[in-house]
Amino acid sequence: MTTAAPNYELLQQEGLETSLLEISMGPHHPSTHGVFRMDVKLDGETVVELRPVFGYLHRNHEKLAENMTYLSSMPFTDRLDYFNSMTNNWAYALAAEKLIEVEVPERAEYLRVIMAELTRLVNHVTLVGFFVNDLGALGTPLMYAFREREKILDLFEQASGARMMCNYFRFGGLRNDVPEGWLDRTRELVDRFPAFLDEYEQLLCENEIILSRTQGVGNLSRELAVNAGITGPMLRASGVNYDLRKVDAYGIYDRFKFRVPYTDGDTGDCYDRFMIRMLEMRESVAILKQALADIPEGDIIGKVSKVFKPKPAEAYGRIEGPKGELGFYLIADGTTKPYRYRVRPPSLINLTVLRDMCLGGKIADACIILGSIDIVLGEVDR
Amino acid sequence: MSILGGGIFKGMAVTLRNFVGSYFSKERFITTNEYSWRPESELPQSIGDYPKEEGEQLSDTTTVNHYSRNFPMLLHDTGEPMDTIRCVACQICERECPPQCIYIEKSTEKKENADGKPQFYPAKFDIDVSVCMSCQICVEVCPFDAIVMNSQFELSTPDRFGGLLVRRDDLLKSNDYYHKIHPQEAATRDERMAADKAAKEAKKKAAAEKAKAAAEAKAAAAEAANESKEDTE
Amino acid sequence: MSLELIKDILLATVPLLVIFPSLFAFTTWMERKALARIQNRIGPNKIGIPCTRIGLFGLGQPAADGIKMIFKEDIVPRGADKLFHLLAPILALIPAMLILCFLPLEFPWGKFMSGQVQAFLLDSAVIFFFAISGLATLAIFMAGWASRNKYSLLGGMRAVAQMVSYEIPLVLSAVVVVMMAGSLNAKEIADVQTGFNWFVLTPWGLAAFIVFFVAALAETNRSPFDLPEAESEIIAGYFTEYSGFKFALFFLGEYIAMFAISGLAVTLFLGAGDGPFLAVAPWLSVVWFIAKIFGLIAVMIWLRGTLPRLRVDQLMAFAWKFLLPLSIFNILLAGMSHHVTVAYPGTTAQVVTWTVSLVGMYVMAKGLDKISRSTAKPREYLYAE
Amino acid sequence: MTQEITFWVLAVIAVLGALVAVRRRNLIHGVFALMIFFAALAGLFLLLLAEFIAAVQILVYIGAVGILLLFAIMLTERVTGDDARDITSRGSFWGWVAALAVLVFLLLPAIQSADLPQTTEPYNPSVKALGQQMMNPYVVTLEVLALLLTAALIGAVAASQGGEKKKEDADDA
Repeated sequence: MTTAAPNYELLQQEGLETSLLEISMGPHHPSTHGVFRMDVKLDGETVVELRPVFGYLHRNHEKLAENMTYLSSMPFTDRLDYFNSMTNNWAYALAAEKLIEVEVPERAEYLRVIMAELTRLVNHVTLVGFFVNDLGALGTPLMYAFREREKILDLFEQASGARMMCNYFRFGGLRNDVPEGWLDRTRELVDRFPAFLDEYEQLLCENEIILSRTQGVGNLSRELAVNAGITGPMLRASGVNYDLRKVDAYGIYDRFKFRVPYTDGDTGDCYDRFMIRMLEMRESVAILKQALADIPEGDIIGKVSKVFKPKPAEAYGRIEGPKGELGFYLIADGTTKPYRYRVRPPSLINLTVLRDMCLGGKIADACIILGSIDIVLGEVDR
Repeated sequence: MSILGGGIFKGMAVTLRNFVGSYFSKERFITTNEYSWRPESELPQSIGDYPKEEGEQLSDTTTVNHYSRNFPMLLHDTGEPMDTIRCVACQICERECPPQCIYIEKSTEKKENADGKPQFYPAKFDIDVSVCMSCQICVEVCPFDAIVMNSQFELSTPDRFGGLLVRRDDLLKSNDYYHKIHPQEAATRDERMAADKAAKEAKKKAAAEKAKAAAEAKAAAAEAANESKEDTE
Repeated sequence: MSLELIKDILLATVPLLVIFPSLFAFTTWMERKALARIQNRIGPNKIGIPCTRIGLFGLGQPAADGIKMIFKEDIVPRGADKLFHLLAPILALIPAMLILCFLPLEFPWGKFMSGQVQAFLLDSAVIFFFAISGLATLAIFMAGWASRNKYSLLGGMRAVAQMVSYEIPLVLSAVVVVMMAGSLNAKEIADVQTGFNWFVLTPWGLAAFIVFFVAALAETNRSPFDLPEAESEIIAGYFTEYSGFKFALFFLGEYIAMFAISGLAVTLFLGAGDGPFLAVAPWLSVVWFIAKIFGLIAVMIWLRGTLPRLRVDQLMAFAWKFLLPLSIFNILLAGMSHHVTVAYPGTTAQVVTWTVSLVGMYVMAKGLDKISRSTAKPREYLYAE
Repeated sequence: MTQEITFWVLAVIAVLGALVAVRRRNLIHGVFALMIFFAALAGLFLLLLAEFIAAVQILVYIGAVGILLLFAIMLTERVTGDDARDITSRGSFWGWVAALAVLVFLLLPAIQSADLPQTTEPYNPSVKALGQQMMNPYVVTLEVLALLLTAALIGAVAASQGGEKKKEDADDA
């Protein structure tokens, strides 16, 4: 039940003439998660009109990639959604691997799953922190989230040499094997993570202020979600059971036993989006445990030359990124560079329903709705 | 709005536990000690311990982990840097560098390298710190193992025009230094290079032998032909 | 004006002007340290004695902050109302400092004074307290309006609405104590409670104390009621356009108001300076008083480290639909219990009234909660295999 | 002596505040000037040892009436106070004359009867006594007033609720 905006013409006919307050929230605003702007019109505190403005961070990502070799644009995919460089790498590698038809070694597949699920943990845990920060908590949940994120980023750094811009995946495998003892450290982290999640849930999930702030706010109906092309946790919070890890079973996801949390679609509000992410973390931990138990020894990368010329073809590689369906569409024309390179950014597409969710709510609601969509401006603007 | 559910008190119990716990367990803190692969005793304990010697850099002591990468460096083997430089100025890295931060000028004449072979060398090899994004693509595409990543991170400078452009002579580091900062990676790289070299030599040898055999066969054939010729004569 | 009177005035006011700002400095340090520990950080720890490496747990931090504040550039927006922009922080500080006089803080040197300058001896000290503390609202509105910034204006409007609303439960919960003590004089209210007869130890007193404390949080714009300065929504609210020393004055005013309202809570409910060992050393009452204030402030910090903030409409609903009926009902209960205990002295009557009061309060709170609350509760989720 | 100085200072502030309040075109400035007048008045009450009245003056007139005025102004278009000019009108001279005439007319009896009490006994009206007065002889008045205010409150709520309902009806239709 999307709250309809009040009929302002009607109000004015009745003589309750009020002047609207126009505010440009952003591009520099504490709760816009980057250089994003919302031009809002307020009636008192109620949002009457909202216009999202973005593009401040446009870096010409797609055109750049069309002018360099396939490998060279791998580090640029890190910078799309800079929280989840590992999954960005994977989606791009998946698309390019379809072009050149290369076999990925077993160990590399396992490590890819491990990296992707760790990335999902990083993304969800910080997102929840930021979301509660938008709700007005003084950074306490965010600090707890960042503590866990630091531990995972340490692991990323040990494996790939960088904490955020990992640039770790290669066509046909991974750049290098993980160092000695890395898997044990990861097992230890994964074993300890549920205890942290328990504490986090105890802190947040039953807090009455959070409940009353988020429930019934920013409702997104199943129809609108599907029509707008929403993907990821946001779609599942609106009651659609759709997860590419199950649908496509890319990589080796069909080997793991895990569940996909979703709602019955009655509400689809901020609380659902927040809770779906909390529950997904538990499932990620389950996948990680299985992957870490089964990982074999062996090669890390298939036979691929650094610079290659794929046959003219089209390929679309997509994965279930932490934010939704992340896809790379490549057209090869027989040279070392892609003819067309296109990103399907989940952040941007999920952002399109912002206005529909915010109208009629309070200005404080607009902030948390934006927070619950989970955007990263690097990916929105590209 | 309800305050009677007790969820707020649960949350307050969590924060209280963290408040008390932060005095007792170091694990709760955000910074982790796993950051460095070096033993804790070797690390500087506080900022006051640094620098111990003139010119010492923090990154020399804390260096971070096996795969840490911050900025490229050019490798040379044991000996005078310019005499044993591995780079042959083939300019592949310049072409492949995603942000285009490398500038190379090839030398006009050849010079002997560490193996004693005459090779070109870079007359100029500049990398712009402000543009480089530490992605390591140059390392991967280099066919000569001449460029690797340094973990040095103190690159700030008050000079914003000249200082941010690192020149060839500052980029040159010895292979021993590489072994010091990235022991594992350097060892595997050296092993692979040795193997490549051995394979190459074996190939060369095989090729030489083959050539020799072919020549011998040719000679034999010629001889045989001669003989047959002689026979026919 | 006689010399005696001037001496008395100085004796009565100078300690307040010295003690509370120093306590403010200490409290900022304490708050930062406690919040840091809650968030598993260390907090300020570097600044101690200048030119040495002695950190003193970062106790020098407030001084360093103060120096920084003074030397920062004072920026006034071009479109701002210059006069009001200047006056607002001053006006925010004055009432906060003024109401400190109404706290029954009996310094050891008080017995040398003639008594006519001690404001808490006024017959209507409590009313004065509320009257003057209400002036802070105006300062905040002034700041929000004068800055010529829409965020400031929103913050100012929020502040006015919030402070006016929460003043009512605040006053109504204090009424219970005034009824029981039969006086508006802060000193008399304190005297009634000596010997651990604290009002908080009665059912109606406890309920009134909780309502008072919640309303006090809202009055001083503390989390979870910090909407006027809600960072994630309206930047910094009414002091968005303030910098340098004007900002510091706002900050100081806010903390002093916090001390003052905690002091009033201590006076009304927690027995003012009452505590053990007073017979041995009467001067301890000041220590007890300030210790109790700090206890309340510690709870405020703890709440701030835990809770997110409410939304505007929820805030208003909470004040008008929950706290206000509850405090009115509490007055009723208190009056009833008073009359019953007067009419039937004895333990049985007391036990009965106490039980009735407690049960009544609980039922009332639950009922109000049912009526006004939304259906917010944890949900169940589905899983797809 | 001190009291006289205080009286004159407060009186001048009060008069100036009142003048600014009526003459400023900037509404917010006007309201704040009015509040200064109220505060000075509270000071005058204190000078007369009527501390309770002073407190109530601050509580009600500054804390409630003033805020109410500000709220009302926030609902108008004049909220930013751009046109901050003094009011001038052609008839102001006759206005002054009329105002002074009324003042003189009001003060005349006071000036004529010169037997104003020169000194008063130090009179200390306690709040308790005031409360007892209100609860005993004047209890009916008090209750009637309370009833009136409650009725007004309910009326206001009903009026606003009715508006809401009408809007909903219109929405449905």
